[in-house]
Parts: sequence; structure tokens; C-alpha cells
Amino acid sequence: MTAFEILRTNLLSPIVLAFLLGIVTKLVKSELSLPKDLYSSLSIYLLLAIGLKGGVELSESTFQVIAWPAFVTIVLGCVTPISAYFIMRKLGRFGKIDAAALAAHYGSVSAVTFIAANQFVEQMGKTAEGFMPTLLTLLESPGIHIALAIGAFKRAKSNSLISSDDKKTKSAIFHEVLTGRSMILLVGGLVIGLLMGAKAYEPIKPVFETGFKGALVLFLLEMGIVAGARLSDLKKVGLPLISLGILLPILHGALGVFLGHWSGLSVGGATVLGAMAASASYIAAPPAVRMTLPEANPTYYLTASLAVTFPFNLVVGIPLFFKFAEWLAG
Amino acid sequence: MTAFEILRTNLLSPIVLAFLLGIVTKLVKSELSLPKDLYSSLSIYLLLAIGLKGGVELSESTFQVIAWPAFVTIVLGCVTPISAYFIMRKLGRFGKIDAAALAAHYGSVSAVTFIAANQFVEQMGKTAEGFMPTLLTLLESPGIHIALAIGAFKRAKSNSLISSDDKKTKSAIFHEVLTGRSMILLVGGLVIGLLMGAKAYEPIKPVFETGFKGALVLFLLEMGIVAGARLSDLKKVGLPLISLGILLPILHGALGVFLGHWSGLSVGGATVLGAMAASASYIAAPPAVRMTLPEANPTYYLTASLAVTFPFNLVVGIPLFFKFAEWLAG
Amino acid sequence: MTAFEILRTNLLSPIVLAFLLGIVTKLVKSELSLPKDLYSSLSIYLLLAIGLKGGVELSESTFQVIAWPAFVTIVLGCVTPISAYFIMRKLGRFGKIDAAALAAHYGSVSAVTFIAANQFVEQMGKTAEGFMPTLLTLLESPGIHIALAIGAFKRAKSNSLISSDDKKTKSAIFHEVLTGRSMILLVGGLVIGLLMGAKAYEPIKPVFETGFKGALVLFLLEMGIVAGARLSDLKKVGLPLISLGILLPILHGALGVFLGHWSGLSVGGATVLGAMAASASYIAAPPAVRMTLPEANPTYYLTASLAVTFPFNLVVGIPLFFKFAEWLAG
Amino acid sequence: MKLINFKLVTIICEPVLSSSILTISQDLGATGFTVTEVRGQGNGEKSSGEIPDLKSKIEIVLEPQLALKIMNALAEQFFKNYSLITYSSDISILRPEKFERV
Amino acid sequence: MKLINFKLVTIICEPVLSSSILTISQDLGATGFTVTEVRGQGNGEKSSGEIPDLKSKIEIVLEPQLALKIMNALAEQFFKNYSLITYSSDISILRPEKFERV
Amino acid sequence: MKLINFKLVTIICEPVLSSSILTISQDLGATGFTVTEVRGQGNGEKSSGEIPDLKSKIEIVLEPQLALKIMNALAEQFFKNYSLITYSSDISILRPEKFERV
Ligand SMILES: Nc1ncnc2c1ncn2[C@@H]1O[C@H](COP(=O)(O)O)[C@@H](O)[C@H]1O
Ligand SMILES: Nc1ncnc2c1ncn2[C@@H]1O[C@H](COP(=O)(O)O)[C@@H](O)[C@H]1O
Ligand SMILES: Nc1ncnc2c1ncn2[C@@H]1O[C@H](COP(=O)(O)O)[C@@H](O)[C@H]1O
Ligand code: NA
Ligand code: NA
Ligand code: NA
Repeated sequence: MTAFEILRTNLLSPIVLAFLLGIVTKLVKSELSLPKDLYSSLSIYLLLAIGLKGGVELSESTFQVIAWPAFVTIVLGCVTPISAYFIMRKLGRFGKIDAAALAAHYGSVSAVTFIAANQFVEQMGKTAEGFMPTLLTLLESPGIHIALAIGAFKRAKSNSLISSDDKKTKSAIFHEVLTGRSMILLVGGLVIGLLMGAKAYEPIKPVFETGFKGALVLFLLEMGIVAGARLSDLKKVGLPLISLGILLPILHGALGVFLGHWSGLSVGGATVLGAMAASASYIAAPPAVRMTLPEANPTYYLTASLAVTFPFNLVVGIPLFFKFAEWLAG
Repeated sequence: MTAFEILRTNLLSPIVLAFLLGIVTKLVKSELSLPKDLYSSLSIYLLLAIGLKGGVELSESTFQVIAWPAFVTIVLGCVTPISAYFIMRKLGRFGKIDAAALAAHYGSVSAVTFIAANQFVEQMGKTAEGFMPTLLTLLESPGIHIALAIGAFKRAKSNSLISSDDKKTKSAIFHEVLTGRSMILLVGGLVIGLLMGAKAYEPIKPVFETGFKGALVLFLLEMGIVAGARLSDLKKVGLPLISLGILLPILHGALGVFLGHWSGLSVGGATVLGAMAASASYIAAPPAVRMTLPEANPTYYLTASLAVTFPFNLVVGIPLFFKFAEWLAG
Repeated sequence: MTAFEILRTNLLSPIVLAFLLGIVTKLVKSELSLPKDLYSSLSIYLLLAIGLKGGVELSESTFQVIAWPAFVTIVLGCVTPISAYFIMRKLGRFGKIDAAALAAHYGSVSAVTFIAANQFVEQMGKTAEGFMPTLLTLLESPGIHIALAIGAFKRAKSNSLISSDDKKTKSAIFHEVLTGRSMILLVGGLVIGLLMGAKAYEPIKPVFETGFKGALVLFLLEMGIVAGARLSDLKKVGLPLISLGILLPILHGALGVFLGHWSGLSVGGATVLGAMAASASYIAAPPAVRMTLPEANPTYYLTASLAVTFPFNLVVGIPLFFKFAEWLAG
Repeated sequence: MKLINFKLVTIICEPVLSSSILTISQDLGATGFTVTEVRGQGNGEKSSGEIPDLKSKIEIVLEPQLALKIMNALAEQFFKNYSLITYSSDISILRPEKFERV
Repeated sequence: MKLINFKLVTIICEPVLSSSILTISQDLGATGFTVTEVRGQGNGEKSSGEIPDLKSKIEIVLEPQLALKIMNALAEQFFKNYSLITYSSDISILRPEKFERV
Repeated sequence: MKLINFKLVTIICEPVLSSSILTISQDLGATGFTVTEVRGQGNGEKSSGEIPDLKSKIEIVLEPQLALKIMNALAEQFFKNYSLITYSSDISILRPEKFERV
């Protein structure tokens, strides 16, 4: 397939169209939105489903195969918050605290982007490795903690003191991120999947696997509505952040694909790892940042994650990373 | 099948039984009701599912085949609010404002009745045309606007002035109806379905098609509970409105079947068009009427739509229109 | 299979693992919980699904086959609240009112335990009789009323009068239990299933049967979270209640299996009847007890039902009853 | 229109009590009620239900002389065994006739 | 900080009215609002909607002189045909400048 | 029973703050709290979260001398960087001992 055909196929996939419908819903000022409980239910379902399937497939993987990909994932978790911080500081000219806040988002990962990338490579006939969800859990939290540490350190240097209050908050945040919804469901699902194995998975597969793609359509409709509600903030955040919200995923995505390929992942797996690195968290990171770096402007990080980087990855980024992975694979 | 057998099959279908269970639930004063968010989630799901499937099938239809049915649907959208207004005025002796309010409901369409009719003809082995959801979107709004215009005009004649306030409300209502939940989901679903085509639809079919009938059972259970809660209002509205709540769907339904047949629809399609014409909106119309014609008594239009016409169509009307369509088809 | 293998298979089943994940979620103090509306939606769905399937299968059963099992079920409904009351009084040294409150829970039945038992025997290749849901509806309410009557009687003897207020409450409670969510959905589902028959069930099967086990996983995750939240109360209730919360299900379970076997049920059916007798209600009983016996300490009965007996039955009890049923069957 | 001094009585209670409380307040002369689903904790031990924090908040607009009457009735019937609190506050309403029983 | 006397205006109404009420209160000078979904019954007959008990509770923190103005505007426009009540109460706030329009 | 003058402190804030606010109020002597999920807008710019309008409303029944203390503590810690408002009002309660720490 040519790059154009790939883009077109992606654009006409149900999930991308559902996302666009969500944006249009906001543009025409419709009052439609998914009930809050449906939105949370779907996100719980999607995370648990990824975990379960990942666990079942993990039970069929060997340590050797996973070791290198896991290692480069952790490397990505340590590098991307730092690169994000410096790019936001130098290119974006953001203040220290705002740059750290943004770095916490770009150093973590968006589960929906992960899912979309998996669906995409599957559609391209290059299904990713079954242990990718394991990598997802590895990438979620390190980036947040590193970026928050940068922020706290930079602030302390200006204030020349770390209050004991700060320490209390920090351990609370550490706990909160590690026991957050996505960690519990992903890790919990992985463990359940691993323990029960493929046979016991069979009877629950109709809900957790056959129903997955349809549920995703509903979820992306709401994601579109949520992103659409942020579109009006694009003016507030200005062109620099919008540009960096596209540049950063390209850089991180390319790095992810490259390291993925290098660690032995297939074209599909490298694409998904690239998409993970490229993505910005908008579930785990925001509350942690809000509590730890309250001076940071939430409009910056929420708009960049939700209204710039997520749509970019969904529509353009993932196919791009795929092309790059194919090219690397020769 | 004899008329009696058809009625019996319909009465023993899961959705009609679920609706009756909902009514019984209220009659025995049980506190059971579906969680509000489940109810909205199901309605979102059902509307989007109709849209998606309709869109996929639309992509396989030609303009020729749809043109006449679409035309008669628009005719129905213009005629039924007017006929409803005059019947309510003359036969029902309702005031001008109440008659216009009722007309807004009977001139629009109930999506659940549409779905029930589709299920019924499918069960009878006469599946309706795939483009019926397109007709549904055409019938939803014209009737509301025409009836509200009648109401505003009649009121203005008595008050001999149209306030500028009125104009503001009217454009707000116009916007609200056009961007209402059902329009966004139906039209959005149609466009997505049309763009993605049958192949991309395949992976989301388990949720949007295989799960449809089961979800409908839950939805009709709650519809029964909602209708059951209105049963006590039947005494308040009185025999005239109850009779007209049965007469009107018979008239409009017969007209719908006739025009459907004339425009080239199959027996199944004509039945569904009849059911659409016969049905009274209870989602889009009530809030629009409440804002535009606040003097109209909501007990009248809600009871007539929900507790008279909807159950009538579900249990008796649809089989009746089917018999008529079969008879016309010779 | 050896007892150990059976226990192991049960422990590694998706629903038990999901329940344990829910408990772990609370132990690590995660804020994850299922949205309230999802929890109610799942419980409505599960109850209706049991009812529907039970009704369809009931339409294929004969009165002869059901008569004796139904009779012993009613016997269990009369005996277990009384045995529970005396064991709580004598062995547990609870006050009269607390003992009656506990008896109302142990004399009724937990639908989830019923479902788990059905899943377990099916997994063991000994699917229970199709009419078991009918028995479930028979066992739900008698125990509650008997236990509440004991409580009211004991209190009246100390107060030497029954207030007329009491009578009003009692008839309100009677109504509430009989028209409670589970009765409406189970009995309603049974009647619908019976009326529509297997053919009409076919199109809604994907939702109500194929999806059942997956939905159950989500439900048990939340059950685990709810039970986990009660774990800290275990200290408050003390060892005696914990021990009785294990002893009572063993006794009642054994009696249930024995009577089930005696009445002609298969190994699977006898196991399920045993699990029903062993289980303690935590949906219908608590509000009824709270209104009728307000002096009873809710911490006792809720902790015993949710944090002791339910987990015990789920993990150990059901396999135990199965072994016993197999042994009885020779 | 003119503002009239009235009372707003608020009750926060276990959900299981709501319907009894609404009946009592209606029997004593209230013309309506507003219920909100809330989450709460106090120092009571008697809390019940599957979700222990779930509470109902009931608000009743009343003629001043009815407020204490209703509060006392609830205190007498429920304070001992149930988890609830009640308080009243001064409000100013329009249309006092709307809150009078006919 | 110092406490300043302010007013809290509460409106309980059919959901269909909320957006008009918020617009009116903003037009008259309110700087914000808080909306709660509630369930309620009164003696009005005009209630509407698929779920008849569903109501919106709107709370607005205001300078004292605005309170009656907003209440009267709502009374005039909506009391006749819609299901709603409104009342005001005294509150003490910090930061009065937060509730003033710039 | 006798009515006693007490205070009701209300806080409307970003959900992310709730748990800190509850801890602070408990540390300062509150015996309980009631939380409602609301939707709100003010003139603040700092609002956050996926659903920007979602707010938590926290209500605390307190002895009068505690009210200002808690409000000031929240003002000091949160007014600068977070989206929240707080106000107090007079209420009359029964059973004052229920709201005193042991
Ligand atoms: N000091 C307080 N402030 C606010 N709400 C309270 C307070 N004490 C109790 N409540 C509310 O009243 C309910 C019942 O209180 P309790 O009887 O102490 O469990 C609690 O769940 C809270 O919602
Ligand atoms: N006496 C009352 N106490 C508390 N809330 C009331 C009262 N009367 C009316 N309401 C509320 O105001 C709404 C509208 O009242 P109505 O116009 O009488 O239907 C009701 O649904 C209640 O939520
Ligand atoms: N004037 C007001 N009236 C009622 N609620 C307000 C007002 N101003 C702010 N709020 C509430 O307080 C929250 C935080 O306000 P803000 O800090 O301005 O975003 C808002 O979301 C509203 O729920
Ligand atoms: Na990333
Ligand atoms: Na119609
Ligand atoms: Na039992």
C-alpha cells in the first residue's frame, strides 16, 4: 500500500470516523454526550480487556522474547519525559513548571492510542506481539514520576527549600499513580489472564474480545466530544504548543519505532511501541500534575494532550510510524 | 399467517413481552427502574447502530431507488402535523396551543417504533429496505417545526404580535432539534457507515448488529416502566385523547403504508414507513414543545405519546400496517 | 478430579480471579470502583438473563420433574432461617434481634452465588437442570419473612405489645420484598422465557447468553471491591461471627445438597441447590431488615454476608458441595 | 414580588429511610421535597447498605412553624437507630401560597 | 480573610429550563453557577419530561442587591407556565471581588 | 429537642481537591462531611480535568468558631492555584454533641 492508501484506510476506519463525529458534534454545538458512567464503564472495560488478552498471550511468551522490548520500553519511559521537558523549555519557551507538567504527560502513555495502534497494525495484516500490553504497563508511570521530580527540583531551586508537606504529597502521588484505575486494571488483567490461561479465557472471549472493537467506537465518539470541547482552547495555547504537540510525537514515535525494531519487535510491534512513546497521557497524568505542580496551567497540558497530540497520532501518527517501521524492517 | 397468528407472534416476541413486563413492574408498584445512564446509553447505542447499519446498506443503494420513498417521507413529514392539528382541534376539541403541541409529537417519529417495526417485518420474513434509516432522519424534524409554527402563528393571531423574544427561541429550537441526540447519531452513523463500507463494518458488527436485539429487550423494559408511570394520567387526559391516540396512528399509518407502497417500497418497507408515520415522538418533540409552547399541557402530549400511541403501535399497529401492506401488494 | 484439582480449577476461573482482583484493589487502597450505574446495570442484566434462560428451559420441563425439587426448596426456605436463628443465638451468643437479622440473610439467597455455582458445575461437565432459576425465585423471600417474624415476635414478647405501626411496616416490607428488583426480573424473565419459547429466544441469545460470562467477570470485580471495603469490619464483628459465617454455609449447603439429591436433582443441580441454601442474601434482605429490625447492627449482617460467607462459598463452598453431591450420587 | 421568610429543612440520611421521611413530612404538611444523591460520613456507627457512604439528602421548604415540628418527629423516630442528621436554615421565598396545603 | 455578607439564590426547576435560567442570571450579572441533578415533587401540575421527577437545582452566589432582581426576573418569565421554585439565603463569603463582574 | 445555632460551610471545588479538603477539615475538628457531584462554572481559569465542568460540592456542619478557621485554611492553601469557592451559612441543629469531637 502506498502511504496515501494507508492514510485513507485509517481515516475511513470506524474508530477514526467515530472520533471525527465526536468533534463534529461539538462543532455544531450539539448537547449530545455519552453519560459519564458509560464513559467510565467503557474505559474500565477496555483496560481490563487489554489486560486479560495480554495476560493470556503472555502465558505463551518466553522471557527471552520480552526482555529486550521491555528494556527499551523502560528506556523510553526515562528518556521521553526528559526530552519533552527540554523541548518545551527551549523550543516552546515554557516556564519550568509548565514544561515539567507537559513532560509528565508526554513521558507517560495514552491507552487509547495504544489500542488504536494495535487495531491499525492488525488491519494492515501485521498484528503486534501479544505481550505489548505488558509493555504498556511498564511505560505508564515512570515518565510521570520523573517529570514531577524535575518540576519539584526546579521549583525547590528557586524557593531554596523542600517543604515536608511536599514530601507527603509526593508519596501520596506515587501511591495514586501506582494504584490508579489503569494500573490496577491492566496489571490485574495481565495477572488474571496469565493465571487462567487460554482455555478459561474462551467463555469470556465474546465479551472481552469480540465486543472490543464495537465498544471502542462508542469510546472514541466520546473522546471526540471531549477533544472537541477543547478545540476552543487551541487559540489560548497558541501556535508554539500546537506545533510542539505534533513535533514531539513525531520525535518520540520515531525513537520508539527505532528502539522497538532494534529490540526485535515485528513491524506491528515496533509501530505500537512508537505510538505509545508518541502518545501523551490524559488520564493518569493530569490529576497527579494538578496536585504536585498546581502552578502549572492545566489548559496547556490538557489541550496539548487531548486536542493536539491524540488526534494527530490517531489520524496521521500511527500510519506514519507504521511506514517507518516497515522501512526499517527493509 | 392469519391476522390472529400475526398478532400472537408479535405479542409473544421478546420486545413486546419486555415492554409489558415494564408496565407490570409499575402496576405492582415495584421500585425497579433501569439506571438513568443505562437508559441513555442504550438509546445512544440503538440510534448509532441503526445509523451505522443504514449507512453501510445505503452505500449499496442507488439514488433512483431511494428518491421516491424519500419524497413521500417528506410529504408525510409535512402532512401529518397538519392532519394531527386539525383532528385534535375538531374531533378532540383541544385548544389551539394544545393541538399544536400534540401535532408536533404526531408529526415527528419515534425511533423505537421504527426499530420495532423493522424487527417485526424481519421476523415475518419481509425485511425492509436497507435505506429505511435514511428515511427516519428525514421524518424526524419537519413535523416538529411545522407544528410549532402553527402554534406560534395561532398564538400570535390572538396576541396580535410576535415578540422578538419569540424569534430568538425559535432559532434556538431549530438548532436544538437539528443537533439533538437522535439527529447527530442517526445522521452521523449514516455518514460513517457510508464512508467505511461493509468491510470495515465487519469487525464492529458483533456489537452493533448481533447485540442489537438483546439490547432492545432491556430498552423496552424501561420503556414499559416509563409508560407504566404514565398510566395513572390516562384518567386525567380523558377518553377523547385516548381514542385519538389510537385513531391518529391508524390514519397516519395507513397513509404511510399507502404512500410507501406507491413509492415502490416492499411490503416490509411500506410497513415500516407506516409505523413511522403512525408513531409519535417522545424524545425530540417534548423539550422543543415545552420551550416554545409553554402553555400547552405536557400531561396531554406525554401521555398520548407514551402511554397510548406507543403501546398501541407496538402491540396492534405494526401488525395491522403489515396486513395492509400485504393486502396492497396483492 | 481430585478435591485439590477441583479447588484449583475453581480458583483459577475468571470470576474467582476477578473477585480476588477486586479485593486486592481495596487492599492496596486504590480508588478504582465500578460506576454505580454499571453495577446496577450488570445486576439487572444478570438477573433478567437468568430468568429468560430459565423460562425458556422451563417450557421444556414437566411438572413431575420439578415438583419435588420445588418442594424441598420451599422446605429449605422455611428451615434455614430457623436454624440460622438458633445457631446465631446459641453458638454465636447474639441478641435476639441481631440473630433474627442474620437469619433473614442466611434464610434467603444470593443470586451471584447461584450463578457462580451454575458456572462451576457447567465447567465440571455437570450442567444443572434448566429449571434451577425457578427454584431460585422460590427460595428468595420466605426466609426473609420468617426471620423478620421471629424478630418481631421476640421483640413483642419483651415489649409485651405489637404497635399498629409495626403492622404497617410489615405489610410494606412484604410488598417491598415481593416486588424487589430480583423478584421482578427473575419472575418476569421466567414468564417471558416461558411465553416466547426457544425460537424467539434465539435472536436475543447473543446478549443474554453469550455475553453472560464476560459480564459476570466485571460484576465480580465490583463484588470484590465491595467485599474488600468490608474486610476492615472483620475485626469489629469478631471471630465468632466469622466462624459461623463459614459453619452456617457448610451446614445449610450440605442440607441443600442432600435434599436436592433426594428430590431427584442431578449432581450439578444438587450442588447448585446446596450453594443456594448456603448463600446469604445481600440485596433483598438488608433493606428489609434495616426497616423492620432497626436495632440490629448492620455491621454484623453485612460483614457476615459479604465479607465472609460470599467469598467462602465462591472459593471453597461450591467445590465442597460439588464433591458431596458427587459422593451422594455414588 | 415580595420576599417572605420561610424555612428550609435539610435531612441527610441512609437511603433506606428516604421514603419514610418523605411520608412523615407530607403527613405533617409539607407540599413537596427535593432529593439529592450524596456521599457522606459522620461519626455514626449504624450506617448500612452495600455502598456504605451513599446517602440521601432531602430538602423541604416549609412555613417556619412546621420546621421544628418535622425535625422533632424525625429525631424521635430515627435518631436512636439510624444514621441521619437534620438542620434548618432561614430562606426567603416568593409565592408563599405555593407552599401551603389546600 | 474577612467574611462578607452575600446571597445564595437557589432555583429548582424542570431540566428543560436550566439553560435559559443560566443565561438570564448571567445577563443580570452573575459570575458563575452550580448545578445539581435532583429528584423532586411539588404541587405543580406542569411537570414534564420522560422522567417526571427529574429536576435541576441551580445555585448562584450573588451580591445581595442582585438576588431579588434575578428571582423576580425568573418569577415573571417562568412562574406561570413552568414547574420551579426559587429562594434566597444569607451566606458569608471570602473574596467578594471574585463574584463581581469585570 | 432544642435548636442550636451552628454553621454550615460549603466548598465547591475541582474534584482533584476533595480528598485534601476533607483531610484538612477533619484535622481541624470536623466530625463528618457530605459530598455532592455537581456541574459548575465560575470566572476562574484554572479549571482542569477531562470534563471541565465537573465539580465537587462539600458541605460540613460545624461549631460556629470552627467555620472561619476551616475557610481560612482552605483559602490560604488553595485559592491561589485552584478552582474553588467557599461560603458559610447559619443553620439550626439538634443534638450539638453529635458534631463535637470526642
Ligand atoms: N459534621 C458533618 N458535616 C456534614 N455532614 C455530616 C456531618 N455529620 C454527619 N453528616 C452527614 O450525615 C450522614 C449521617 O451521619 P452519621 O449518622 O454520623 O453517619 C453522614 O453520612 C453525612 O453525610
Ligand atoms: N415544599 C417544597 N420543598 C422542597 N422542594 C420543593 C417544594 N415544592 C417544590 N419543590 C421543588 O421544586 C420543584 C418544582 O415544584 P413544582 O412546581 O411544585 O412542581 C419540585 O420538583 C421540587 O423539587
Ligand atoms: N457566582 C457563583 N455562583 C455559584 N457557583 C459559583 C459561582 N462562582 C463559582 N462557582 C462555583 O465554584 C466553582 C469554581 O469556581 P471558579 O474558581 O470560578 O472556577 C465553579 O465551577 C462553580 O461551581
Ligand atoms: Na509518551
Ligand atoms: Na409520526
Ligand atoms: Na441461604
